Amino acid sequence: MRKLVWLAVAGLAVLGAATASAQTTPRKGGTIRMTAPYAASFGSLDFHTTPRAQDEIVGKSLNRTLYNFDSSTNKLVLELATSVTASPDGLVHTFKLRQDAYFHNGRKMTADDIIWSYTRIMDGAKAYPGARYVRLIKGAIDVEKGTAKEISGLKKIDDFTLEMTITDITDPGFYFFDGTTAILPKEEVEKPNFANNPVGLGPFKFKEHIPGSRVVLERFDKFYKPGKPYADRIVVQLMAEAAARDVAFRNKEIDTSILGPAQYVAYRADPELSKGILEVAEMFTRSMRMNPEFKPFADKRVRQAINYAIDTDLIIKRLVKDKAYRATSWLPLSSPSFDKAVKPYAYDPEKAKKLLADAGYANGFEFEWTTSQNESWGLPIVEAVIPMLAKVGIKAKPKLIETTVLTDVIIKGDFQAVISSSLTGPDSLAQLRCFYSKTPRSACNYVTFNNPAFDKLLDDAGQTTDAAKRVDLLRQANNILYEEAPVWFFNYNKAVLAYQPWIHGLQANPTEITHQYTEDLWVDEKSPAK
Amino acid sequence: MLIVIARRIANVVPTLAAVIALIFLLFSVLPGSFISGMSEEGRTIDPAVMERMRKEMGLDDPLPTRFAKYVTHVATGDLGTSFRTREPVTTLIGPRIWPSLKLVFAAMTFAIGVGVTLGFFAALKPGSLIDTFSMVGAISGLSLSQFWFGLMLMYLFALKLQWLPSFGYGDGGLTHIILPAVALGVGPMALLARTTRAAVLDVLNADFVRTARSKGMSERRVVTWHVLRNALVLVVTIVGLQFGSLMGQAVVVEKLFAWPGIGSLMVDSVFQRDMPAVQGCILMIVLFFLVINTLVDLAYVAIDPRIRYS
Amino acid sequence: MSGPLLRVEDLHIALKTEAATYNAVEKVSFEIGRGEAFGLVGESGCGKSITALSVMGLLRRPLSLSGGRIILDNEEIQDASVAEWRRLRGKRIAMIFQEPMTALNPLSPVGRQIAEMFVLHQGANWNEAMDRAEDALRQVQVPSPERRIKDFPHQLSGGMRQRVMIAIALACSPELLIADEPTTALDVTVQAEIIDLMAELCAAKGTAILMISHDLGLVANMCRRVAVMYAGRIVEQQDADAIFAAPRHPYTQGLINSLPRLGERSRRGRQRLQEITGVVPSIAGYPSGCRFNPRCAAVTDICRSVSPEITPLPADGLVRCHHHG
Amino acid sequence: MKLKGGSSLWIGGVLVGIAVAAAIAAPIIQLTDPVLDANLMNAEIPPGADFPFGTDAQGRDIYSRIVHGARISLTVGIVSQICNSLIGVTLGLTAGYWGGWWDDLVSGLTNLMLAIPSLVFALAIMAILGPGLFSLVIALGLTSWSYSCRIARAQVLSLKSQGYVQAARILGYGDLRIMFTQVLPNILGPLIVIATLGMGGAILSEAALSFLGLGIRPPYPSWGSMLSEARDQITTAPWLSVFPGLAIFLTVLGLNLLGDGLRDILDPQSTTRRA
Repeated sequence: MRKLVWLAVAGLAVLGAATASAQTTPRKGGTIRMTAPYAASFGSLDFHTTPRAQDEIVGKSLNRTLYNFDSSTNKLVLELATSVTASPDGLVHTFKLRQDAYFHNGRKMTADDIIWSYTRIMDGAKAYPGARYVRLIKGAIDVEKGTAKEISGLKKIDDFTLEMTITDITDPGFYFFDGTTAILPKEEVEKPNFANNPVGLGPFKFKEHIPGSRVVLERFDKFYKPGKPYADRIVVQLMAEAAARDVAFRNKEIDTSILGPAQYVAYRADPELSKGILEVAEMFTRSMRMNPEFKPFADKRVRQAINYAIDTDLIIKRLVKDKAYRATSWLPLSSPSFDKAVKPYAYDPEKAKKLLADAGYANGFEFEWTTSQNESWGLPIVEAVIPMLAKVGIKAKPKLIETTVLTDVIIKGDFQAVISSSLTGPDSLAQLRCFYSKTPRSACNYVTFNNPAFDKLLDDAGQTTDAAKRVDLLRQANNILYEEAPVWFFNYNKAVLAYQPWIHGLQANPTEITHQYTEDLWVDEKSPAK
Repeated sequence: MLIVIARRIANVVPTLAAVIALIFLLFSVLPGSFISGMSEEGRTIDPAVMERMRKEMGLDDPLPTRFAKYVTHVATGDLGTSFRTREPVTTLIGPRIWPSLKLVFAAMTFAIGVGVTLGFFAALKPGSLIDTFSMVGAISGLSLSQFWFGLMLMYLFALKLQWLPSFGYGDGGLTHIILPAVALGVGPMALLARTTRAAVLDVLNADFVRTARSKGMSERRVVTWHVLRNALVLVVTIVGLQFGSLMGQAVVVEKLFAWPGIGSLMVDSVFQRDMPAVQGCILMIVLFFLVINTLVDLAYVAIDPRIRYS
Repeated sequence: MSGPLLRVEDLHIALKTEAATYNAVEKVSFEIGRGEAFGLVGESGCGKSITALSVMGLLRRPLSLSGGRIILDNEEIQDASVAEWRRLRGKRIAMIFQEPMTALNPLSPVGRQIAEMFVLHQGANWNEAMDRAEDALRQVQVPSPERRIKDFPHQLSGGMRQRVMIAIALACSPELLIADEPTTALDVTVQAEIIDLMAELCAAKGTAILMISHDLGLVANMCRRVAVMYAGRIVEQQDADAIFAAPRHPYTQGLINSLPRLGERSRRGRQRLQEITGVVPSIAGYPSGCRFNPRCAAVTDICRSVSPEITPLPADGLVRCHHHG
Repeated sequence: MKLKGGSSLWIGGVLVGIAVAAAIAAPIIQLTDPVLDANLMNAEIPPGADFPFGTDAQGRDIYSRIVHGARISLTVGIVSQICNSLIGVTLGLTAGYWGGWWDDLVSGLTNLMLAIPSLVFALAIMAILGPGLFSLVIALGLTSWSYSCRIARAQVLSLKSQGYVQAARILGYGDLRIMFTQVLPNILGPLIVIATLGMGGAILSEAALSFLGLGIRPPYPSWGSMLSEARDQITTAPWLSVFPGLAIFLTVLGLNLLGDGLRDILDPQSTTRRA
């Protein structure tokens, strides 16, 4: 009997620990049919050019990065290197690279490929999205500005030894696991049609791409993990429409599907479908940002009052159908700096009224609430909150905009309040910098948060090489955010992946559940796919 | 004949030019930058990168300069570079044309096959059961919300009956195209049923049909020798207009069924603010309309001798 | 072989609407002898055209035959089956319609439209039929028929089109030709040509003519006998000469007085032609009694209450009037 | 074209009448407030005694939302068709009357409008203006005036050829007066028919745009946005989509039937037969 262990969320601590049972040996062969649910097309298969989570679903099979995120331990682990050593000041890292990694064209990867890939990413004229990560390396910025041809912080010791000097005391793993920093072969990239014939280091090689429909990948036999990958083929189907995906999944046309709240309920209630549900607390925090330029929101008591006035637990339970975890503060559950001792704001309209009265808004006020149509962190939530705020005298007027425009609105500060979802991991320091007073609004301090005590904690955290101390400093900073309530802390996303009983080895990746390391996936004989 | 063709094609040019100008202007005032399209939930792009990209794409140039550039490029068949993929828009659109055409042709085959047949037989027996049935069906077909109908088809034929795959392009085979084609074709089908019925009734009441009857022709011969072709002239206009606009109407169906056509590329590109791609898609949609209607005009010349000499 | 070619007896045609059923034609009887030309005259809406259509079996909803008999060559045809009608139409009875513009299929070459007759009724193949169609066009005096057979109706003048219609109608040498206002839509100069052509060809083929027109003068010139219809009934029937010399029904008198006549103009000076006052009553609003009574100058009380019966006149004539004479 | 006799007019009139009555009387016949009476404790209750059409995910009464949705959907339909008629008639009248370069320009514009499918055009306009009732009315009101324009123009040309216009001009009437007094009454019938059928189309377009995420601005509901939001719950809570779906279908059906019926009365020559 094959038995799958789907994610058991034990308390709040053990997260992202789903692995396939090792009781049966994985079957070789077969086809895995995954879905790309976020848009009706892929951006590009030249993964340096595209920052989209949608594209990275394919990228995880096709490419490899220096680091990877290990979902079973929630840690960043070396992928293309076998070991790394750091200098005492924490700025120079020396990598021993894998000697068995081959590109799909058969050539062995060396330190030159990493240097070339990172240098390409820093091409100032091209503005590749991965530049934000590579900029960590000393001298990278000079390449971007065009004053240098090579990144001075990258040094090839020998073919399989690379020395990297960085500018900040941090774990480079946070920077070099992102798909936009994939290691690509120069000779292939320079061919004119690379995006249509991508070549990488991953366990699967490119077979075909029908734009707007699907990408097909085939097993790469010289992949460096012995015995892997298992499947012969991977098909990634584009399916943006949730209702259509639901039908296709029930019709057994696809092996995995992302679930929204409504389907989450339906699938949990179904005796068969409920056996194939993988849940993970993703590193996304959903919140309503309050712009202090709108006068009532400049007052901490008003912001707290809003947190008290909304019955957040009820919304999560009834509307989000428990497809989320209640947010306490900014950092997500998986962050080491998450403080379990802190309890989320309670639902207390009386206290909210009192706070409002203290702040001089005994009769309430009216504000405009910008929202997208997103079912988990958009209009439906706003619609449920409106009557709750009305009870304490606050009138919220929803302003619907497209999801696409949301980012623009937030960056420009063109809102009184806006509900959105923010990536809050895995680098807690980087995420908290979004409330650092010197961070400009356009970078990510969208509520122009300014708190000297908070700044001080972040400065200290950035300078320490002691990991435990850093975790503690960030915990304190996170708790200041809780107290200051620059946002309404709504929830941390629970990503839910439905899967068919014949697919095994799925990982509960908290950075993005659709990003599966496909070399670990396999399908048994029951799969209807040929 | 050649002159007729040349004149029809010449008529198309100003419309096409106007469309190019219109879509360029429309989309130059679209809110939200292309950067917003590139950032997803919670993942934003470095402002410095944004600045650079703006420059690279020439978005900081004044509008007239950009327009001039765009027009010269379009004139040479270059539809610009996609913001999203940084590939030429033509390579983006290229692979979408065939699936789009397939879907549109399949939908139209369905619409003509069912609609014209129903309308035709309804007109031959006005007031009969088949007439009432067809016309109630037709007016209901016109009142259906496309995505709702598509969803219903999907549930019924894919999920409940399991006769057909629910979505996607598959290997381009017949089974995958049936549901989207029916969902897309039901509107034109209803319209064609009504138009055909009206056209055939019109022709059946025409004097020359009375003449034909007075010649002692069987009703069947009257219909095949005299009614069909005359009704066709009336139906062809509607077929042309419907056919031509179908590629644009396919937006919803393509989205719902994950069909890799021009329509879904366009919607996606609108939401990602990939202006060059959107402009390219609209241009294709308009071009398709114009080509189909030019062909219909020419078909007229073949069917209706009155036009040939005027 | 005895008796008339066509005998219509006590013909009734019903018009069915959602609200009610009306008699569009009532108690109409007439006879046409072999080779004879018979005229049916009346204003538009009087029922003469539908009478003709009933003889062709071409009445269509909402009209239908509701009574009476149509006898062609001693054979009752009013209840003929679809197949029987098909063998009658075109072959034994043919018809020419008013509008040569619309009576021909615009999308078919005229030659083909003539040739159809030979294919339908004489079992000819299309090649033969086209050759015969060319001959038929020549008979109706269309110039260069070999080129015209390929022409489409819109390329021909009105007169030419009507010649084509005649060619179609006479293609199978029918026993009876029904001509429904064959020249009304044509220029005056062409009218005479067409009428002459029709008369000439019918005489040559021995075809009888049922000529339908609102123009009493035209009919009287061509036909031996004339019937006048008013509001669905025949009100007077006489020899053409007699009807001009001594019209018995006030309506007929009115029709004759409204005709312009050569030579009379100078005598009457600037006096206007006489017109019949009022309009033809609509089918739903036929007055009781004599249907002409609201427009009649000689109307008396009896006209308003009692419908006049037929009074026979000499030489198979008849009149339907209380005050005939 | 009609079903049988005047039955299409009759059935259509009743269906549309119900929708209009619901829209007008919405605040009276509503059971709860369609926006503020959200109560998550009542979420997703199937149709029953308390909530005749059930409740939605936020616990709002669907019946009340449908009744209010009638206001939005009919407003979209009516206002957008008024826009279309105004634009179409103005352009058509002036083009036919003045002729010349203006006529060329207008017929060029008409060709342009025909060449860009109206859904695509509306999509573009919605993307520019952002979701909302106003944008929706603009997007649908600017994109399908070509029929009324053609009819107005044709009518002017036919009146011109009949000499009406010259006569009026000799009498000293101004251009505008001639256009409106002579032409407008003649095309009012076909215009009403076009607008009636167009309203149905506008309601369907609203649903399509909602599906694409470019619909009405909350919190007041339109049928299209209700349907669009409910589509993921079609297996779990079918009533969420059944009732707005029916509301759209029956209202559009009513408008189509009404249009057909009106055509028989107002436009016997059928200049408006759907083309």
